[in-house]
Amino acid sequence: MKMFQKILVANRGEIAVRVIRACHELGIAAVAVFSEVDRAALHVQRADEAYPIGPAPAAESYLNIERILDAAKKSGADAIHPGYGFLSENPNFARACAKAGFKFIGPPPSAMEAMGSKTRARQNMEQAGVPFVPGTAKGLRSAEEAEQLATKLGFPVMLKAAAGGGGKGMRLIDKAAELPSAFEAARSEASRAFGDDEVYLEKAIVNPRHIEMQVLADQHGNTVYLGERDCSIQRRHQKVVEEAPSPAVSPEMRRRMGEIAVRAAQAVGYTNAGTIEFLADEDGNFYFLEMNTRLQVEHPVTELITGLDLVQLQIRIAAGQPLPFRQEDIHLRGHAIECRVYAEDPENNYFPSPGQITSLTEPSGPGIRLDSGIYPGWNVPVDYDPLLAKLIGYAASREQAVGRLRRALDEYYVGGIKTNLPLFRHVFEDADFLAGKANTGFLSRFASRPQPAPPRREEEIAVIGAGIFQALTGGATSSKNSDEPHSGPSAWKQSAREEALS
Amino acid sequence: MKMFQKILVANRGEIAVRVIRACHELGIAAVAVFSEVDRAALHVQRADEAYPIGPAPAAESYLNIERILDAAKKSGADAIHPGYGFLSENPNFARACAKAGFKFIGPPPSAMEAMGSKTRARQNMEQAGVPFVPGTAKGLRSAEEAEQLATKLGFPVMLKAAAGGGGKGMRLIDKAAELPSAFEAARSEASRAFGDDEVYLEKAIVNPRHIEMQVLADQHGNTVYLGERDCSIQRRHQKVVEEAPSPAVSPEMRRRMGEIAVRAAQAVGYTNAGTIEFLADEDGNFYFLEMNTRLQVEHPVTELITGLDLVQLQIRIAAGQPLPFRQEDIHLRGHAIECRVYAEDPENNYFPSPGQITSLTEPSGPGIRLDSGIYPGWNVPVDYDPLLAKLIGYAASREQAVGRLRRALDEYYVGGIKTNLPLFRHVFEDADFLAGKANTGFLSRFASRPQPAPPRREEEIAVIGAGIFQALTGGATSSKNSDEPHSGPSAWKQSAREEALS
Amino acid sequence: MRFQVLISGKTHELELTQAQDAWDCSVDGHSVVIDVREVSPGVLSILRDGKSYLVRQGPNQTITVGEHSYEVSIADPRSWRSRQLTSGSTAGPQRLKASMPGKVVRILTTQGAQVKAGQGIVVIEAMKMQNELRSPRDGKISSILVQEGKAVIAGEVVAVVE
Amino acid sequence: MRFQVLISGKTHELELTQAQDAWDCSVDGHSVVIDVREVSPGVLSILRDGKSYLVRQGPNQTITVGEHSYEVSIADPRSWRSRQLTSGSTAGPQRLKASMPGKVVRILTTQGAQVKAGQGIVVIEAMKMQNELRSPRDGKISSILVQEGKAVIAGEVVAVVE
Repeated sequence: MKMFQKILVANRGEIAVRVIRACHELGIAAVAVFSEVDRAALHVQRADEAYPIGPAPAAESYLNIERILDAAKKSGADAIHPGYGFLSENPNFARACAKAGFKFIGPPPSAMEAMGSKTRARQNMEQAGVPFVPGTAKGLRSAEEAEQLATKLGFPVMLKAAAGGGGKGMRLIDKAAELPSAFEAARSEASRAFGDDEVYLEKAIVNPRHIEMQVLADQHGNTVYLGERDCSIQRRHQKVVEEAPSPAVSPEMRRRMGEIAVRAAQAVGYTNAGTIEFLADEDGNFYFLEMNTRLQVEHPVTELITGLDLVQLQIRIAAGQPLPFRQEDIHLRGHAIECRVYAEDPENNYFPSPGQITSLTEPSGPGIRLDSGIYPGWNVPVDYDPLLAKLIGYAASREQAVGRLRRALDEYYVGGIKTNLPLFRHVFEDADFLAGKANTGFLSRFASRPQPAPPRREEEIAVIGAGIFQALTGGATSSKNSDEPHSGPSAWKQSAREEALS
Repeated sequence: MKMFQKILVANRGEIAVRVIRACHELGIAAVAVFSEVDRAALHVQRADEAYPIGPAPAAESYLNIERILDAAKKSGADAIHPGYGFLSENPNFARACAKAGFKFIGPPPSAMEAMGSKTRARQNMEQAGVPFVPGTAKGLRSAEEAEQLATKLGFPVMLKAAAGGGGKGMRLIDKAAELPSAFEAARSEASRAFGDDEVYLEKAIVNPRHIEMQVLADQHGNTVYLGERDCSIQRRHQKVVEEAPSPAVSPEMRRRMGEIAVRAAQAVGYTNAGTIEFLADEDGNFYFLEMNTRLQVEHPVTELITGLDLVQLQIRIAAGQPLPFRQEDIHLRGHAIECRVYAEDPENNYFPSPGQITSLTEPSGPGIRLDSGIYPGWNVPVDYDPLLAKLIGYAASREQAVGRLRRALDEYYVGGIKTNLPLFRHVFEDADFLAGKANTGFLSRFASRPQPAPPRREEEIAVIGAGIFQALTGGATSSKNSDEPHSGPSAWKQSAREEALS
Repeated sequence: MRFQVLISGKTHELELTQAQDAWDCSVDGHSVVIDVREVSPGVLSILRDGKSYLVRQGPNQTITVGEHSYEVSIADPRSWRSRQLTSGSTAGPQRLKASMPGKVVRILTTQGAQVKAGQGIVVIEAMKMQNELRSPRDGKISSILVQEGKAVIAGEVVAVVE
Repeated sequence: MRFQVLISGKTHELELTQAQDAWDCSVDGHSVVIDVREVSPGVLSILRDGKSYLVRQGPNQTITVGEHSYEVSIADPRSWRSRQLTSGSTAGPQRLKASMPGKVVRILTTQGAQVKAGQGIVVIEAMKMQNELRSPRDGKISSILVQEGKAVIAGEVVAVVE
């Protein structure tokens, strides 16, 4: 099969820029699509062609299959890369692409479907010998049944809503005495939240890590794994820091996990890039969570330790080329850590902070990779997720990679909007993180620890600097509106899990 | 020995920034020094401390040992990193540092001296069994003697001035008949240029490549080589594009060259980072040129293929730490190519182009490293060499690295001054370069080839854009002064070889 | 020039005199010797006793020194007095304000309704996250100032509870 | 608005009409449909038939489209005629000009001296490179306008040969 001449990128932000770069590096023209608020976005500037696809709301633009295919037809593209999020895991989109004559750069729709539904995925994976958290996948009839089973599994156990997601209807149970009341509470919560009171039981994984395995499969029967990523550092189920390799994975565990991931992919006829997510306990046991049938946000850490380009390989695989290496050719070298830079305010409960970027200094230099979707002057829209850029540090050792990220964070400045950059500075000074001990509870425990106060002398410099700026701009008096009390307490919840980045 | 707490960087520009980054990554404070025109330079902004060391001319600031040591004392630094150029290969500076109580991050002064003089270096290297271009190192008495020797060596041969340098007094001789008149011409040219008419004869290397080998030696007797760099693409003896590994070096040749380089370093008691430069012919023979007893400009390509940080290792070695690896632990992976971005005008004979940078867009993303010393608003001074930044592409293969550089060049924009960025675009489309066939004559032959004309449609867009900018800025009429003929023809020569970057 | 600069809850007296390229400077009465250069618009390089600081001016009176950001209020003494008087009026009707820019996706109550402290009033969505604005106290919703689908800016009053 | 735009040796007639966010545009009489956005000061994103162009304005009438730079002269028709008359006066005394900014490191002749075409007159140094300015013709040095050590800017007249 011939290599593509032109690829349409059905996405926005940093990942659209990332895919456009891969196209250009392969000598392929890249086509952008944009919603009304994205006319001036970086991916539009970087593409060879760009077409409007509708108003700001994603449902009317980036999720609108018809408009995206119209743009593809207008441009004469021969393939479509979906990025992550939006339509990337939608088998109907993959089918519509094929029907309209565009190669979809991703797995076959059948594999997406086999992994897309929880129950079908579990069935397929159990047949392939993929380990699951011990428990019942089916509903419990009574508290007594739950107690019997829990005793067999061993405490602690977790009650979960069958229809669930997002923590609703979930209960951690440490001993048998807690079961009866927890069973009733979970059922009624599940009923209220999902209109379905079915609950089931799993062994609770204490201090779990979120570890995922990258696989790559061509259309000629070759499937390889490229090592794991540790994505344990999350906030509100959103990954914040990822690294490869995981400090908790031995070469032997990596091999086992990799071989199981390859089996899982093969069991559903998978091709292209995919990721199997696992939950790992402190003893090195790991259990299947789900498969992401697309490129991951955090793919760069794998690229850095393998020396490969996953997006270029995705394109080659979709064009029908065989993988240019075998499992034994893949050697991991060094350590890579990624920081997801979000437009959010760490001093205000990590609220979103869209708006105009008035000033921007980006880090570079040895061992620093920046995959960014912003530029000075860009107005970060309120309509999409808050990921601005990914800062990735790579070095021979984990300690050295952390050192590089620390100095890169010192160089990084985003003016005009708030970002979570200060959070990373604190994470990279944390003893637990440095010891490689961070699990999925890290950030919530971390937030409550006191942060070091800035040095006194810097404060005096800030006072002087403020005065000089005032003097330079003509001494006009300005003041901050602080005459109003803050609004009442507020609570956050995550919307639309379908669009969540993982 | 304890790790340093604070290091003074006795340099400016991109290399000062590079060294400051390494310090910060190791948790070491960095001290900058600056001349009067460098007060606002990037290295001053990035350092923890900064001290003025005098007026713009290098002789009164960056080459002034006393002032640099004064700054070191004021800051309380415990070590000094010289970068490249300026005082980096000056054994008197290394001694003065030691005497004033500062650790000099580089080789011992004795090793610098053993390699600093051509004749002493040749003596030491011949003893160590390092290959030299066949010929006489001593002067020839007559054209007859020259002819006898030339016949023994085989034509073509090269006549060289013993006191020489920079091509003066050099003559390439293809056959015996040319020798008598060439001998007299070379003698009289040498006499005029150097006040010394001694000339000698060497076998001429046809289409040579400039290949150099990186070595690293600790203070505990361990010396390793880190592979070669191919620096054949030069203009006026100034390197422009470098890569690692060399397309002309086999693993066997690399091993031989590396072992010889290690022997050379050990022969003079070398420690820290150093580079042995060789001339290589088309048959894989190579001959010693000189040793650079310091960090090279082009060290990043070696860092990318080895995964190591040479500046961090320099600091560790100077602090007395043993190398954390042995020769067999060093594995080369992938391919790296560096572009030296100079402030020079490719459309005007590559004349220097200092001045203010009014706008700057820097490339980043997968496989791109940028070591830069500039920022938007910086006024590039007329007083120092024209290196602005180094753009380095890294990927699994040479072809892929070229692809990455091509797209990075498309992203790169420096406004306000002229740069040689357009040159790289042409180099990376050249068939000889892509075939890995570029030797030291590449750029001079390359310059005479026709460059592709820009597309017609872009010209129309430029016309429209010019009008819109005019309209946006209020429609004020402006015109370019083109009413004067150009000045007479002009010729270039390189000044001060001591300060030349290589 | 004299300024009063409020930072981290404290007010400092700043006196600045521009002397050619340099600034003479005193903070709370003690003299500070600095060397200042504006390296780009809104960015100062300040050297003090050899220490190098990069100082950036952001929007909303934010001053960043190195990696630390400060919210700063600055005033000349004339206007200072008057501003201090305006702060801290907590009595009377409570205005419920948007904590960040976004779109109103749901209104959970109606004008005139009785609400309890902590009860959700309006849900705002931005960047795929939803923020429920809750009543700061028991009371009555005297007005709702937004409609579903409307865009709001940070600090905009969306409802009043009295 | 109407402009005459000189680029790559050719003059084009450009007509622009701003209509809200869009520009109506014609070049040499044929209409061109474009969508323009100023994404940052001095940077335009232009879409034409779906093709995406990034257009940057540099100093000295430089316009960059993607990776290609063009020197552009632009004028409205009134001033255009007069400027064309001033070009190309090659007769009379020849003024020797610095090809780039730098410092005068050596003066190789004296006022009143006879020189040959190609003979070195002044050496300028910038960024560690030396540039020898040579006489464009046989003649007499009627004046030398710089001293050793003096800084010159690009295009500055350093000597006159007649």
